[in-house]
Amino acid sequence: MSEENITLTPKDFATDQDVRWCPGCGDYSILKQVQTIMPELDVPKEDIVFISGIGCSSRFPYYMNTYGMHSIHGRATSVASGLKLANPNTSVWVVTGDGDGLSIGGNHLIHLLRRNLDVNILLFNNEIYGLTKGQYSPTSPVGQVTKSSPMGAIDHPFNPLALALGADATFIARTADRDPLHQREMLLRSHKHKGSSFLEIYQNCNVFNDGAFEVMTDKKGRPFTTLYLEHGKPLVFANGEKGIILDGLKPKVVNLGADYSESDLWIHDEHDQTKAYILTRMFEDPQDGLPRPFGVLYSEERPLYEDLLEGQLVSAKAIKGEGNLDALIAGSNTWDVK
Amino acid sequence: MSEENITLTPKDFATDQDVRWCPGCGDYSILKQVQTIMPELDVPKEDIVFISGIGCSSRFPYYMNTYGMHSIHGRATSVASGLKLANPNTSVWVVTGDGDGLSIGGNHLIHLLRRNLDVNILLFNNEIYGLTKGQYSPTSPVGQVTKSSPMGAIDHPFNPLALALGADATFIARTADRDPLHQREMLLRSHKHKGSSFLEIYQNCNVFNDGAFEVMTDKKGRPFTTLYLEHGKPLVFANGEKGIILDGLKPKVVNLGADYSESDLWIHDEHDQTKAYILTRMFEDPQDGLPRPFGVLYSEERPLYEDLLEGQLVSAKAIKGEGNLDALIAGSNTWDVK
Amino acid sequence: MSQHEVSKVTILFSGDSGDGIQLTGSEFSHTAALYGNDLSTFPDFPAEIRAPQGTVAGVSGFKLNFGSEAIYTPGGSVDVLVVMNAAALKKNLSDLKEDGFIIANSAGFDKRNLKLAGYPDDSDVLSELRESHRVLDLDVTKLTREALKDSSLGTKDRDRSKNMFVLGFLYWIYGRSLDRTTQFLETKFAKKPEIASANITVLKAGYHYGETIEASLPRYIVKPAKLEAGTYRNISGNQGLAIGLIAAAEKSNLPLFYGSYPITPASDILHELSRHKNFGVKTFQAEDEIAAVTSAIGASFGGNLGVTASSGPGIALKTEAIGLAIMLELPLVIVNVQRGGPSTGLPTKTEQADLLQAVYGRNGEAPMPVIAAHSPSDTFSTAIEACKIAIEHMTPVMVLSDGYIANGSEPWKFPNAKDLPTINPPKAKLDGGEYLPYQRDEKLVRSWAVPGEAGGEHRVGGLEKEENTGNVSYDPENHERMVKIRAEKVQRIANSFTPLEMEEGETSGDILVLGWGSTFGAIKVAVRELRGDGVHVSHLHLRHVSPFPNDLEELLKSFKRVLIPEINNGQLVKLIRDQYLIDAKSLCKIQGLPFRSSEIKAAVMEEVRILTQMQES
Amino acid sequence: MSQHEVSKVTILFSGDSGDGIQLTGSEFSHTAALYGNDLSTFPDFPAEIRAPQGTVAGVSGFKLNFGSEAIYTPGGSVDVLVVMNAAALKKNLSDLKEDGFIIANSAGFDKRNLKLAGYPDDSDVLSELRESHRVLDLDVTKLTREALKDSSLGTKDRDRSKNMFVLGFLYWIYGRSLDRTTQFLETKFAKKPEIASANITVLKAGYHYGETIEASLPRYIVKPAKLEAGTYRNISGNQGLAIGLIAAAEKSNLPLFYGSYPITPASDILHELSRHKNFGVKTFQAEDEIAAVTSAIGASFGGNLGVTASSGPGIALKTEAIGLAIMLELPLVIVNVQRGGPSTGLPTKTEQADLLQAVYGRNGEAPMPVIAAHSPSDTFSTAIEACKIAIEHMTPVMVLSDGYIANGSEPWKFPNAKDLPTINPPKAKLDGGEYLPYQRDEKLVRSWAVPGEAGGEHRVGGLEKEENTGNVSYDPENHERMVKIRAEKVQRIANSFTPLEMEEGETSGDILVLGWGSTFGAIKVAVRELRGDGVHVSHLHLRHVSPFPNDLEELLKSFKRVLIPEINNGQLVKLIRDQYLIDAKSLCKIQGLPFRSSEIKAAVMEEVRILTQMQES
Ligand SMILES: Cc1ncc(C[n+]2csc(CCOP(=O)(O)OP(=O)(O)O)c2C)c(N)n1
Ligand SMILES: Cc1ncc(C[n+]2csc(CCOP(=O)(O)OP(=O)(O)O)c2C)c(N)n1
Ligand code: SF4
Ligand code: SF4
Ligand SMILES: [Mg+2]
Ligand SMILES: [Mg+2]
Repeated sequence: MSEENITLTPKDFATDQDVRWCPGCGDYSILKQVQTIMPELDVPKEDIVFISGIGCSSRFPYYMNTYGMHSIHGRATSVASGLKLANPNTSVWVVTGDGDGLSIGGNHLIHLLRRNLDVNILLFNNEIYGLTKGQYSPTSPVGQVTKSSPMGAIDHPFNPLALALGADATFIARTADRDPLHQREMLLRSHKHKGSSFLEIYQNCNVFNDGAFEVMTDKKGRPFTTLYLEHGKPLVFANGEKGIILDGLKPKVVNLGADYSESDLWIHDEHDQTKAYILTRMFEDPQDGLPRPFGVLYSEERPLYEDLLEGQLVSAKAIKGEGNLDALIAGSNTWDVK
Repeated sequence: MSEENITLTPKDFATDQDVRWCPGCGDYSILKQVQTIMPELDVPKEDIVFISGIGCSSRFPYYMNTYGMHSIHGRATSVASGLKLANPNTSVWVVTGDGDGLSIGGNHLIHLLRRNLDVNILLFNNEIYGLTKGQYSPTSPVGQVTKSSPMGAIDHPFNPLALALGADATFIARTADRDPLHQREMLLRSHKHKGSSFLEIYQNCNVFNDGAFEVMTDKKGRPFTTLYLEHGKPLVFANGEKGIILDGLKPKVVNLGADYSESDLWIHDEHDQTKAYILTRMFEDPQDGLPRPFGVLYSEERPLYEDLLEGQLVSAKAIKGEGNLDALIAGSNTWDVK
Repeated sequence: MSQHEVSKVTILFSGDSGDGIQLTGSEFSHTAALYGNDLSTFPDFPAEIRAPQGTVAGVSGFKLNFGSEAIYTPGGSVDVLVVMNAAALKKNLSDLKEDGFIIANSAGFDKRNLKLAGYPDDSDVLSELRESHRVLDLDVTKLTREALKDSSLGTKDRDRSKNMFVLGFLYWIYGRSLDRTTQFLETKFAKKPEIASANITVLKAGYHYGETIEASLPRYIVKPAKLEAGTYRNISGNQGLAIGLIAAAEKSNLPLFYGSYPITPASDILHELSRHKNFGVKTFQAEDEIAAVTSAIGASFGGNLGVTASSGPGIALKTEAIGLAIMLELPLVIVNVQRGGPSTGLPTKTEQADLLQAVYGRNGEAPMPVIAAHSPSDTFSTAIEACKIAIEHMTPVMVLSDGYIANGSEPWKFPNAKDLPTINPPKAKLDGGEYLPYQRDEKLVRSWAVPGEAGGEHRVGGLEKEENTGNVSYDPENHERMVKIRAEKVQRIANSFTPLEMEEGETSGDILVLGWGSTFGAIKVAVRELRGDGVHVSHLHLRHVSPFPNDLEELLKSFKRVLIPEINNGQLVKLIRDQYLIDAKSLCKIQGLPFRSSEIKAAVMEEVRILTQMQES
Repeated sequence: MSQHEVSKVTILFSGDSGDGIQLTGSEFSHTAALYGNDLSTFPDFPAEIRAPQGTVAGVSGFKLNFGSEAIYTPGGSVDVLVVMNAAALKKNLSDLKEDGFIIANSAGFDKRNLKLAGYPDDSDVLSELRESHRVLDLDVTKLTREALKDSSLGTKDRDRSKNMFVLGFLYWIYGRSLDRTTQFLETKFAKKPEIASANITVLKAGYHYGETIEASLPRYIVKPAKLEAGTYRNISGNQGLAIGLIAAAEKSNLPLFYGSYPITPASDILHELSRHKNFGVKTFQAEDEIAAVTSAIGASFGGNLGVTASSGPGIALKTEAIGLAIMLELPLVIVNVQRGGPSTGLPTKTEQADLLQAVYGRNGEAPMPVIAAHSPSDTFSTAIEACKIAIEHMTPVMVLSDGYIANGSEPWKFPNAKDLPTINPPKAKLDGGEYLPYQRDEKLVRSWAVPGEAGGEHRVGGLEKEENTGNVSYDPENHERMVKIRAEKVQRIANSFTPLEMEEGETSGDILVLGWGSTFGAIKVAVRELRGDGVHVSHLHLRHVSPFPNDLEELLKSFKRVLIPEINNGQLVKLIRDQYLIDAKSLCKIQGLPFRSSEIKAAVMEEVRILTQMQES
């Protein structure tokens, strides 16, 4: 099978259905990158499954020529859990939105993360409810004016990566729709991670929340507002002009050159959970000049839920022997009537 | 009203209903402490409301002679949100269990925490489903044998305080059923905190999970396994023999005396979120000799959701004037038919 | 040039989502209303937010039915079809009457548009069409550009006003004044006078174009309708519902708490309510539907009027909590703006298929009043009645609306606030005696003590409760008694209903058409017309679907045959058959679309045929 | 000393939760079964985990009905009431037959116990009782201690064996051997021989006590029943269900995936299944009921047999997802072990009040087969049939059980695995041609392609889908067609039902008692006894409550009157009246308790009276 797969191209992963997102929507770019990396996974096409909830982003499976389910709002993660347990051989991708995954579906998400099933979660964060035509979401900033918050949203938003870390996620990462190369790298990393991968993708909804990530995604500002993390590498940004040091527990921006060199900087260690925590918190307060980190903030190896379950099935068989239906039906206590 | 209240005693907060927990259940102690602090709140009895979900712990409201609701499983937090918004003058207490609050009710909990309504959440964590007679819960350790996990639970448990912190809680604290004085202090602190207070209470279920917190609650072991936090004070435990220092980002146990004095130790700062994160993680790995912290791990002032909402009502009235029903019904576009 | 007088006309404006169709339609409606016509409108959005331009999926429509007589529906088949591109024609042609008339923007029929619409790109669709229909094609794009040749606006901005050309042209056909739209444009673009003036120029150009090519076209006169005198406004179903809720809150002196999670087609209620914070309205966008309904329950426990709304999938999620509200006996209003199901179904389409869920869809014996609105403006009084029942009978109430009512609109002779019914919450009398939360009055209604009220401290919950005290009780007889009391309490609500009134026809006879909800207009029109033709048929429309009115049985049994049209696979008919053991017949349409009166007429005629046959044999 | 032969006896063992009541009851049952009696049992736990000792709330009960004839219920009124304390008497006395017999532990009637039970603490309850009933009081505590005076055990451990004294005494009364229980104790306490021997000593002491005081007591002979020859086991409803599910998985060659969230009284299914991992059973304790059902849907999509179970409140939460499964047309079995409602209701009590929810409780037109088990052992074949329908018809199926069936138990002549029905999943034939996921066979069933199967890649979802292709479709006619197809597909399942068979009586006549679910035993006994008395009454019991069997209508219409007893406020009766327009009468009991056959007999006799009156007039 995988032999055949070698000859597959991104086009083989497109369906014949018209893609129905608004022209200009960030979802197109993500679809393209996902289709692009598919042939590189070395997984037979028939073993790939896309599961989504409801939302603009959740239309995704219809456009992937793999197995797929457009389920119900908020439940992609729990559908995926059952699927993965039933059929551990599959490569399961969950596509969800900030509403689908963090509002109605928040609970299934954090439970999936703690259980650590080997599922790749792509959270399309556009900080808005797109499909229902523009209400604020759990990631919309305070003050955002939307159809349901004409005087500005008053809900303190989630920090999705901090939440995932708090739920003991084993892989958290961030990328953006406008950065196809980085996206591809992150998609591949998500795939490679054995365990639940939580990838937040900043996605522009040009109809209801255009420019939400402008500062972070436009060409000019980007070097100063974003930080690209690489394991083992110092935290450098602003085209190499600035770096970040850890002053006690506080990250601080420093200018490289006179006073600081790269060797003084915080070296990114994907496996340090406390550092990851600090990175997730480089988020709320743009005034402090800290850029927002992209890349893999944290990764950890932890036993897979499906392996543990499978292990119990195997050892149950080892201990009790393969199930015998007649013995089960009879139970341990029978008598005869003649 | 509060004048009358001065004369109230804990007994005034008991109802005539028989308390129906199992003899020996840790819930009794919590009930007692809660009834004890009530007169100290300086809140008229009729302004106090207890809201619970379903579970042994959730029977709590029936025993409190205040307003109360024993709602449905997992929804105490969302019921409480509506109540607090409707009636901001009330002192709202949510009583929930590890199943009620973290399994079925996990989503409402994290959303309440991020919104920061002024509600006091008491999570009775007994690491088991009591009322349904003993299945493992989202806080049960891996390997726990219960009715639904005869070969041991395989679910990596939540770290409730880390989860709450990840959800941007403004107050997180821990106490235990067997420590009435500390409990009382924490209950009062929860009450005083303006914002959502998340108090985890270790509670022994002597029928289905007896001794789950033995190491932390029994008299002999306790000094070595527990750490009592006080704002501005060094992290000392083991009857003053040991302390904790921060070695970079890692907490480390040191012996006080020869090499270390109290002034070398980590000084607890309730308002430092990163330190709080490290404290929440002093949890998983007993081998490293770190005690489990009790007390207020983190507190922060953030605007209250109900105040922000009220603010919008006030400014809407200021801008548009008090609503005029006739004008609303007519709208902006009318015509006459003669 | 001919000038026909007609009593009503149905126009369907259609084109690409970006063509300004909704604005064109609503402006025409306003002008018609001001002129004195009665009318009814219905928008038809594409399912996608922005479906690809030029495709059938991307077509936006606005249907308008206006007349010199009373109008009850946005109309069935279309008299005048306005199509801005080929896709609009493709989608809507089947809707056109045989002798209907097409106005087409020929610029929308170029190769690209034909292809996108799925026509062969070398076909001359409009010419072919002319063989069977009356077609007027005009190159709106070109005409607009010409009208604006002196404007300083860029091409894009100029082209954007092309809908005004069509509108102006239609104003000419129907002899309407441009005043209202001119004013509207001036206000709307007050800050961009250039755009305002361009639009007005094009509007006039369209009107004048009509005059110029006059000779070849029929003009219609639709005289003002004989409407009841008074002041009117236009109102959609979701708007009416929202302001009805605010009115009920005012009338009951309770703050309104609205806990909701967005869902099509109910979200607009949230949007509307969130704009009225100066009425003290608290809107809470919850994390999901369960939090929406439970926060509303918490709010009601706290002394507010708790309301929640959703559509099918969201209502399904609320059912457990509704059961709790039934046990708590607290006021709660749940609005279901129904849409096509099952599951996610057809989210942007209308349906009436959640009736049985409303009546029966809960665990245990959990009766709850269910009332249905029958038209956009009717939602206002339905909302008020629902709140009145919820508060005065201390019970959750389900309100059924649907996508058709929610998005449709019609003129409404609105009432004065002072004439609205008063609502009296059964507040507990806390006079020092013991407060028994489940003691009841003669309507079996308990009294309501609210946190903050000294002496009213009490506990409620979802476990079965002892009569009077409300304490938890596992006693077998008590449970049976409480189940019966809860059922009887809901049943007694029917005692306060006003007597049933026929919509059309006598209270007995051959055939009764029994409807509920948004089938109202189509049934009304059908029965009227049939009665005009001498058919012995009457129309009764149910607002109260649970409990049924006490006088329903007698009425039903006074007819030889009962026909129940529904936009579902037959649901009310099941309730009626069960309760009254009459062989009521079901007429179903399950297409995400409302009935046409012609469909109902045909079904009635079939009943007539059966009756005749029976009488002959 | 008298020796009566009786055909059946109902014993109720009752006492404090800590008194070992359940063990006593189940040991007596096992011994009776071995002896050859037919029997039926039902435990009655307190609602609290450990209610306070000595109180009425803390009373635990075990009801046993055994006989020399076929036994269908755990019995109505009690022949022999065993009470270990005053609270047990308080709770259960009303259940005793007029000529019933009480065996009381007098040590449980001291001042403290009387007070806790709510009797005046100076009353001599047992003496007063003697005036109206036959009472044997023995100081079990004292007698036990005496029997163990030589034991080295502490008082606490000694006292713990007092239930064995009572058991021994009852074995004497009914002339039963001590062998089975002696063996059981030896095995159970193999590692604590002292405790084993103490228990056996006390058991014997109880037996000998009977012999000693023999003169004053009646002894009963209950001969073996004429049971069908074969091998039997005892089985509870939840057990039967669990192993039925495993059997279905084996017979269909699909791994079983069970997604569940604990809830009374369904949790034991999870417990049972989680013990059988060696069958490849995957149990997943989800975070809530929504995750439970959606994980099961995901598992079915992945090619497993997805099953979920819950009770009322949890089923309510699953309704949205069930709608999805209906759209997806994937196999899914949803078990509802009903309990007292509404809301949290009476969680430890039984009820049948979720039937209408099962049939109608979803948004949109969402038909789904519903089948009901009628007794503890019947759950086994019900589970298999549910899985067979779900898999072979690609549909979710709802199984209704209830607390009474789930916790009750009875002897079961179990089948051989090889004789169980085979189950054939309609696997897609992926032969290189295009796979159309919504193409159907003559039963309207689509075929099933599973991730991992090359060439079967396809997408499913909750939006309405185009016929055959399954692509999203907003087409109006397609929607109507699909709604009708889904309905017809479920309807056609009835074509495979075996013809209806009467439980009792002829297929036509005066009165038909129509039942479903756990009312089975009570109806059966009532109708048998009435027929014995010459009443023209028959009994039909429905397993398939939706769709109804094709031959039901004719049967119903062959009776003059139809009576439908239900443990709810009348639900099946609504479905029957609607569908067949017959004036079926409802007999309701809503007390969290099963019917007694006497209640059904009385209702039938009332129907007889009405019939006679009708015939006379
Ligand atoms: C149970 C239920 N509740 C609500 C909805 C309506 N709904 C559909 S998508 C959506 C939110 C979409 O937001 P998001 O997940 O951020 O996706 P986006 O459209 O922004 O990609 C909502 C509220 C629904 N379909 N089902
Ligand atoms: C919707 C719903 N699902 C399941 C249940 C059953 N149930 C009641 S309490 C409970 C869990 C109790 O555990 P926890 O919250 O830890 O409380 P505890 O009894 O341990 O205090 C469950 C599963 C229910 N009542 N309602
Ligand atoms: S509404 Fe926003 S998110 Fe949705 S398709 Fe359009 S641009 Fe994309
Ligand atoms: S079961 Fe456990 S938690 Fe529940 S009342 Fe008993 S001891 Fe307490
Ligand atoms: Mg979004
Ligand atoms: Mg617990």
